[in-house]
Amino acid sequence: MRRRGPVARSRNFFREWSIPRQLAGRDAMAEAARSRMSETLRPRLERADKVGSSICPYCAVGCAQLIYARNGRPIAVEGDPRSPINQGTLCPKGAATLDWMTSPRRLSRVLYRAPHSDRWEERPLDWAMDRIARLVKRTRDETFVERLPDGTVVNHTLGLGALGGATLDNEENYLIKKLFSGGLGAAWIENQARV
Amino acid sequence: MPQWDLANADCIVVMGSNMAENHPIAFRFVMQAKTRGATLIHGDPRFTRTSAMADIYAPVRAGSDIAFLGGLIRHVLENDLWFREFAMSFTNLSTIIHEGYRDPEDLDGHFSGWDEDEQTYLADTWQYEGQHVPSSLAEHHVLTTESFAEEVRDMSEGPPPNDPSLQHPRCVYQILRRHYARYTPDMVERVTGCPRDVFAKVADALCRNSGRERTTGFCYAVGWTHHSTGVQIIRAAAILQALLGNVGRPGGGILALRGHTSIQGSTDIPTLYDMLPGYLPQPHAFKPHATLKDYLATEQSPTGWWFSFPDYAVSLLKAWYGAAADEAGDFGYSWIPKMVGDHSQLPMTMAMADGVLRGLVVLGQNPVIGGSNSRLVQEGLGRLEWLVVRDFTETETASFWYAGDPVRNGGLQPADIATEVFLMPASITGEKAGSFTNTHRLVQWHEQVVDSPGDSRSETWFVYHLGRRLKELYAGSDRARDQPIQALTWDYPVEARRQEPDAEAVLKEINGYRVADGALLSSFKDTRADGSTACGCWIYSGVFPREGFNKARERRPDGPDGPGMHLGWAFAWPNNRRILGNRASADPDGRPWSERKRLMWWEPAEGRWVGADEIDFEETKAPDYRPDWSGNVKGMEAIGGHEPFIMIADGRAALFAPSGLEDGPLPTHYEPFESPIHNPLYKAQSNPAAKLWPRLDNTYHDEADPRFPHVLTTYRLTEHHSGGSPTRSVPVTAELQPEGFAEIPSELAQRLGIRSLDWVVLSTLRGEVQTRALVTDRLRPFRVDGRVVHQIGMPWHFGWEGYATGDIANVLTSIVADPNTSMHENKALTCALRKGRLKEVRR
Amino acid sequence: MSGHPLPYGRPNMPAAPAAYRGETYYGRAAVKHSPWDWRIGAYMFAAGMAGGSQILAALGEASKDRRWDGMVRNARTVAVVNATVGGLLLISDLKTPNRWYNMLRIFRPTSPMSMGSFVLTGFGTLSAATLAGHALGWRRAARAAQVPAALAGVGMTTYTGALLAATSTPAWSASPRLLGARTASAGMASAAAALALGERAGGRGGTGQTLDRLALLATGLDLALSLTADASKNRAGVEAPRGGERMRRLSAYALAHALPLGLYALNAGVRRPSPGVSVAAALSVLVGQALMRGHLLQSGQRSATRPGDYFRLTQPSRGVQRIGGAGDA
Amino acid sequence: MTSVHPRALDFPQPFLDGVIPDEAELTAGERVEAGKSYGFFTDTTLCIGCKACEVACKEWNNLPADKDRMTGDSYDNTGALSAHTWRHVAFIERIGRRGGDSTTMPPYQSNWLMMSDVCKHCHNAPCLEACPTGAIFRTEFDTVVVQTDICNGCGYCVPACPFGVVEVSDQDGKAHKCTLCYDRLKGGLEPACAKACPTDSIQFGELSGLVTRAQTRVFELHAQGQPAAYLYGAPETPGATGGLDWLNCFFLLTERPEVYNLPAAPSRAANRVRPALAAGLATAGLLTLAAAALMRGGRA
Repeated sequence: MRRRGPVARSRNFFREWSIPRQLAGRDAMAEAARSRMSETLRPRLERADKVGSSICPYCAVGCAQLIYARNGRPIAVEGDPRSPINQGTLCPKGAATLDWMTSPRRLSRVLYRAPHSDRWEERPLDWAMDRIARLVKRTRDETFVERLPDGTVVNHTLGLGALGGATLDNEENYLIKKLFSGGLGAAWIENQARV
Repeated sequence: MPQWDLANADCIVVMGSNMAENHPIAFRFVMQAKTRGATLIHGDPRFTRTSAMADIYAPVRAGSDIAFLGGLIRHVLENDLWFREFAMSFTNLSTIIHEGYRDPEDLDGHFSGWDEDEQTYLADTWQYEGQHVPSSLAEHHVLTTESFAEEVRDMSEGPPPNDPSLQHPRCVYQILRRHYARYTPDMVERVTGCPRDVFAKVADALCRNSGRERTTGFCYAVGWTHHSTGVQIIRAAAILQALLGNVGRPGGGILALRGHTSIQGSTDIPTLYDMLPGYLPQPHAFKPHATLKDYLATEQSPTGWWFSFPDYAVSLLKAWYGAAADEAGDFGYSWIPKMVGDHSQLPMTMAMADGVLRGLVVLGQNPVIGGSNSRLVQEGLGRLEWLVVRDFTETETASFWYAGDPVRNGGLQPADIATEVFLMPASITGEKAGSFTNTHRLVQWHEQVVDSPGDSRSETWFVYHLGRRLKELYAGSDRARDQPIQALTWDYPVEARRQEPDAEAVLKEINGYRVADGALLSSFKDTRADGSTACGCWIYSGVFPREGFNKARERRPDGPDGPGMHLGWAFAWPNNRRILGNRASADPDGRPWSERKRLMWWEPAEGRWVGADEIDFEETKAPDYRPDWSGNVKGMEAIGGHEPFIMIADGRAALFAPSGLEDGPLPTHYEPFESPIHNPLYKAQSNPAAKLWPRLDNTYHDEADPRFPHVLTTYRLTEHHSGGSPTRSVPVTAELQPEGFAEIPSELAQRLGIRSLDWVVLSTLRGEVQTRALVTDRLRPFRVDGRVVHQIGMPWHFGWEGYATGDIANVLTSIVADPNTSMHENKALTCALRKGRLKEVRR
Repeated sequence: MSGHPLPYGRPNMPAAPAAYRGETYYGRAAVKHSPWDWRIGAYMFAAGMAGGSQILAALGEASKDRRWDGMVRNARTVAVVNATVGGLLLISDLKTPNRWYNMLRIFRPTSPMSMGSFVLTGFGTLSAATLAGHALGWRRAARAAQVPAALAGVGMTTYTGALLAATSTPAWSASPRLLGARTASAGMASAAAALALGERAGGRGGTGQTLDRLALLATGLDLALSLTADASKNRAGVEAPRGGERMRRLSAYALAHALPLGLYALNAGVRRPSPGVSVAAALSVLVGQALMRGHLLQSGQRSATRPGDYFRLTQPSRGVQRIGGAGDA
Repeated sequence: MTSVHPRALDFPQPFLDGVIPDEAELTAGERVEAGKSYGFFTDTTLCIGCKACEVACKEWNNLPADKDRMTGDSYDNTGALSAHTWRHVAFIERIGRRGGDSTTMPPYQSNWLMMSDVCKHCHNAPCLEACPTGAIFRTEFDTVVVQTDICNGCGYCVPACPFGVVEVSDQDGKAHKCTLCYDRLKGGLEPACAKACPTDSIQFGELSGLVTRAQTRVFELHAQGQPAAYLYGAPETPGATGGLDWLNCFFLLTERPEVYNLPAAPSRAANRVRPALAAGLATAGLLTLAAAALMRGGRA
């Protein structure tokens, strides 16, 4: 609240004073009482500099959403009136998508917990990626099986796993299966389809 | 069928789903149908917000759905109310089954072919008489003994034997009548607890709204799938709808309401252990999959659409391994890892607990909340060498090592847990471009509008850059085992700022292209088995038909007077067809069944099928086409113009499923694995073929166990989503359901002196949880098999993170699974209830 | 509370019985109690006394009888002090006090608080003018301002009653006429008592006795009005107070009415009335009336938290159509 | 809106250049124009209790979430309208009440009532008539809005409201209530709650159109075997009593109003100003005359 001095307050009072408007015949219940803020009020969607089509990240109904953004930050997420599925409507979860994108609980740094440690430490993104790549390679090399004892070719590893996919894009699922199964031979690849 | 088509239904049966709460926007079309006078029927153990809107509410005890549906099948057959012209031509009702077939009526709960010591079925005696029928679901190979193969003809050598008069004792019609003879309305009331008159009202409404002029739609969700007999429940509904002619027609069909935004996508392009993209089976070590030739020969179906299986398999290998996949090297087939058993999430939990699994990457999932037997999951996570969790916030799966069960109750300190944990921030929708596939196969693109905060990145970014680093690490290796990584095609264009890979490039690979010039395929019909085409997932082919035109981004709906199938809105697989099996919306001669339910019909002048939707059939195959069985007819030649279901070997709906299922050709009522009563219908108590993992940390309750007298069902709320992480981290949704609770029936609450908001403890052999009580009359006691059974309900969204917290419901559940899909049974188990709190205050 | 089903327009009420059978929504409040606290009660007491004093001052001046000069000066002082203290109490009760001046932004005849704000401002300035007459010697200005101040004073004794009545709080809106009347009588009683005290302090026995008789009359009238009002409220459906609230009501009645009436009667019966009894009675009236304002406010707040009160009050059978009020007596 | 509005076909691009002009036409079927009367018709027989309205309202108006405990009142953990909650979905379980059994009670919303409550934007709004600063006023869309740049938190509107809607916030010391999305109406947008409502239980529109639509809906329900359906707040119906004339936000209910925490026959608070003042002035006058008489008598 910007602190306003007595001069500013009184000038504002006289600008907003309704009695003269009442005397001029304007209705005390409506026009005479309307303040300057109400006159110049506009919906914040009009200040958006980018409006993108999106799909609600929650359930499989597939409601279409419009994300309004300003200076690279989301300012509103609403139902997309063009969609034959939801025609602008949303459920309570979908309607709260803006607060998910801007939730105070969102992480923005990589957190790392060393073995046996009792706290998180922040780490650079690249450091984490390099370390994970080496761990994946180590585990794969230690547990990879080319043939079963009876000679059957299997070319897989039971030591490596990937879990998750139902909340991800098709493109993400494709790369996960391609890398982990096609590339690394991991057998344990699963997602929430079975939850 | 698409959700908007529900508005055309004359009657809608919602069962195994709480649609108003968990798919509110899909329920919008149910309400539109209602305002036009449609009847809404809801079958559910609880009276929920869906039941409040229903014209008929049928209380059905958790786990007794097949008894209810079986009763309806019997009603339809005994009273001759089935749609004769539809069923005779479009289903295998008249087909004659192998003479060795024995029904659970004869063997008191088992089908013929039951192998006691292997605890599995052999499907030899379920085949058509003298004919081996390949499965329509490619990844469910038929377990048949080798010896059976010789004296049996191939599907392509002649039509299945049938008896149009339906008198033959072993034709499917007679088998069905005998199988469901004892599912009388009295038996239904005795097993499900649903009053006889309510069952009669449901049966009447269903039959009155089926036939030429009227259609009924079914909607189901995990209320049906989360059972050890889940697949068979859905098949029961399929049989009913096929008999009543409600398949492939406007307002008809069975709509699966799936839970996650792209769970359909994650089974089409599966991050699952048993499938390759496009429902191609993952090669199996103990099946004839040694070489590519064996694999293609075993999986190719002699008749039906699956005949072109090789085109899709080879195109996938070309997409993955590019130039390295050449004819000589079996297109890199051997690089694909072979399964050696069940590697689904349930056994994965035990693999972690037993130290087999060393490293795990968790991408946007919260197994500590969603995984069955949560304490075992947390114990398993503690035994991993390293764990990567990628999510938008710190989930229970990421913080188990200091806030989870092992530390709180297991007596461990963080120092005792050796797992190296990475918690990497992930971007969410709106911060990354990509496509979701919704519950009716609609592939919709979502744009990147803003950047994700700080180091949050998309999964495409994570997997692409992990793959790039692994390729560098393995670059120098000359070992055979490292060839797959080296061969993998991995060169997606990357945008400058944050090195995010271009998602449309991946979608183009999924769509498929000609290897020679990289031209995008316009449909899966263009795929070839000679390695000249590459296609990441054949059923998605057509989503990127030409350069610069991403059909998933198209936003062109039909107006109010338009055809109403919205073909211009995004892309539906396969080939933008919105209602699957829509050939069945026309009679065998290609004329619409009725003006009111017109959808597709045969236009003799144009020589092709026309209508509001894309035809799910061969476009130019006339209805009067009949295979000429003299020659050796192959693939689609074997499917007549009057047989609409092209994915099935004989083109007809499989009322009697000769192959593809582990637990029998016909849905049979078995009690849930933990049930308060003995199976009133058969000696066999629960699904004989169910997958069990009895061990000390996953013990099961006995049948009608006095220590655990109440039935427990777990479910979702409107206000929270699945594991709850997003909605419990958003203040406005967290405050709508701020605490975990359990719904207690008022009679039981009165007996135990429990009032709303009191603390109660629910316990099973797997663990105990404390939670608030919400006493309600919406959970009625069931009079089942002469005994009064109380049901308790507990939403499973809650955990210790976020603004709304509560104990984890999945601490109570056990690991037991449906034989076909390894799906857990968290919808029906037994538990004990007492007032009070656990020893120490945990929150 | 049997009621006949009033025609609810087309289509009419549901098949459920027309009579209200005590349904509530989990016992939750149906209306919201005001965000006011003791300060508003104190203001109502101060406003009533100020208004009444200015009326008596005007009468004193109009009588041209020098004997009342002391009372007139006292009355004007009481008026100014109470108006100022009252104004400050109101401003401190605002949840955004630094915008107190917005009270004069608009004049809405439908709002007793809007009219009241102008009455209070007018009364304050006019009272100050009358007092200036004494202090600064501007006698002509004082005399000129006296009558308008008295008129404003009449408003001051009454508008706060209308302010409470024009709400949906069950206890206040149940019988608007009686609430208005008892506010005025309470104001006059406390003014008379206060000025009687002034006279006693100034040693002016004669005028003091006259004011005592006025106070007796006003307190008697106030008692009658208050009892009728409370009875009418209960008949309309507002629950009679219980427990602590009931004790506070009884003590208010005792101090505002019972004791003073007794004392005044004692004085009236005796040939030589003792000043001590009169002072005690006056003090009792003042304290009692202050307590009564407090009780009136609290009983209103609590009645708003009881859905039963409001629902019984807002039944069609109460002939609510007729006078547009909440079926007042 | 049962199908997509024709104008939706005019915006096929994935990225729009801004708000769709007159989006209300696409989502509610009618343009918003100053000078017309707008309101909500809430058809509780379509309400599925999903609380999308509560969330959409808080999202649009940046209202703080301030509840962290269950209430134990069925699925209603919100409780009531307040300064920070301008939409409240009520849940009333009727099974077991008077012997009702879920399978025998009449169908259709008789077993578990759900209703999204909101400010009624009364035609003769007691809060508006009570507001001494003119902070509360009637907008060009015939809706009732609290202007938080004027309000000084006097709180008189709070006890004046016959439905217990408006409340002074303890966080910013000003009165707050539903504004029927005054800023959205100025931009041609449908209010956030009505736009979000999945089953169109909350219908936004021009008032006269809404009332006729509601009347037909009631007759339709009677025909479909729901005789208990009636309107609350439409002209000449319960709730539009006592001088309030009608409520711009009116409801279709199937049980007594009190079951939903609504008064059967509320009244206009301002009606009681004149009777209270008259009685007060009369009493003051009477006592003034008495005083004059006593003072003159005293002199003699």
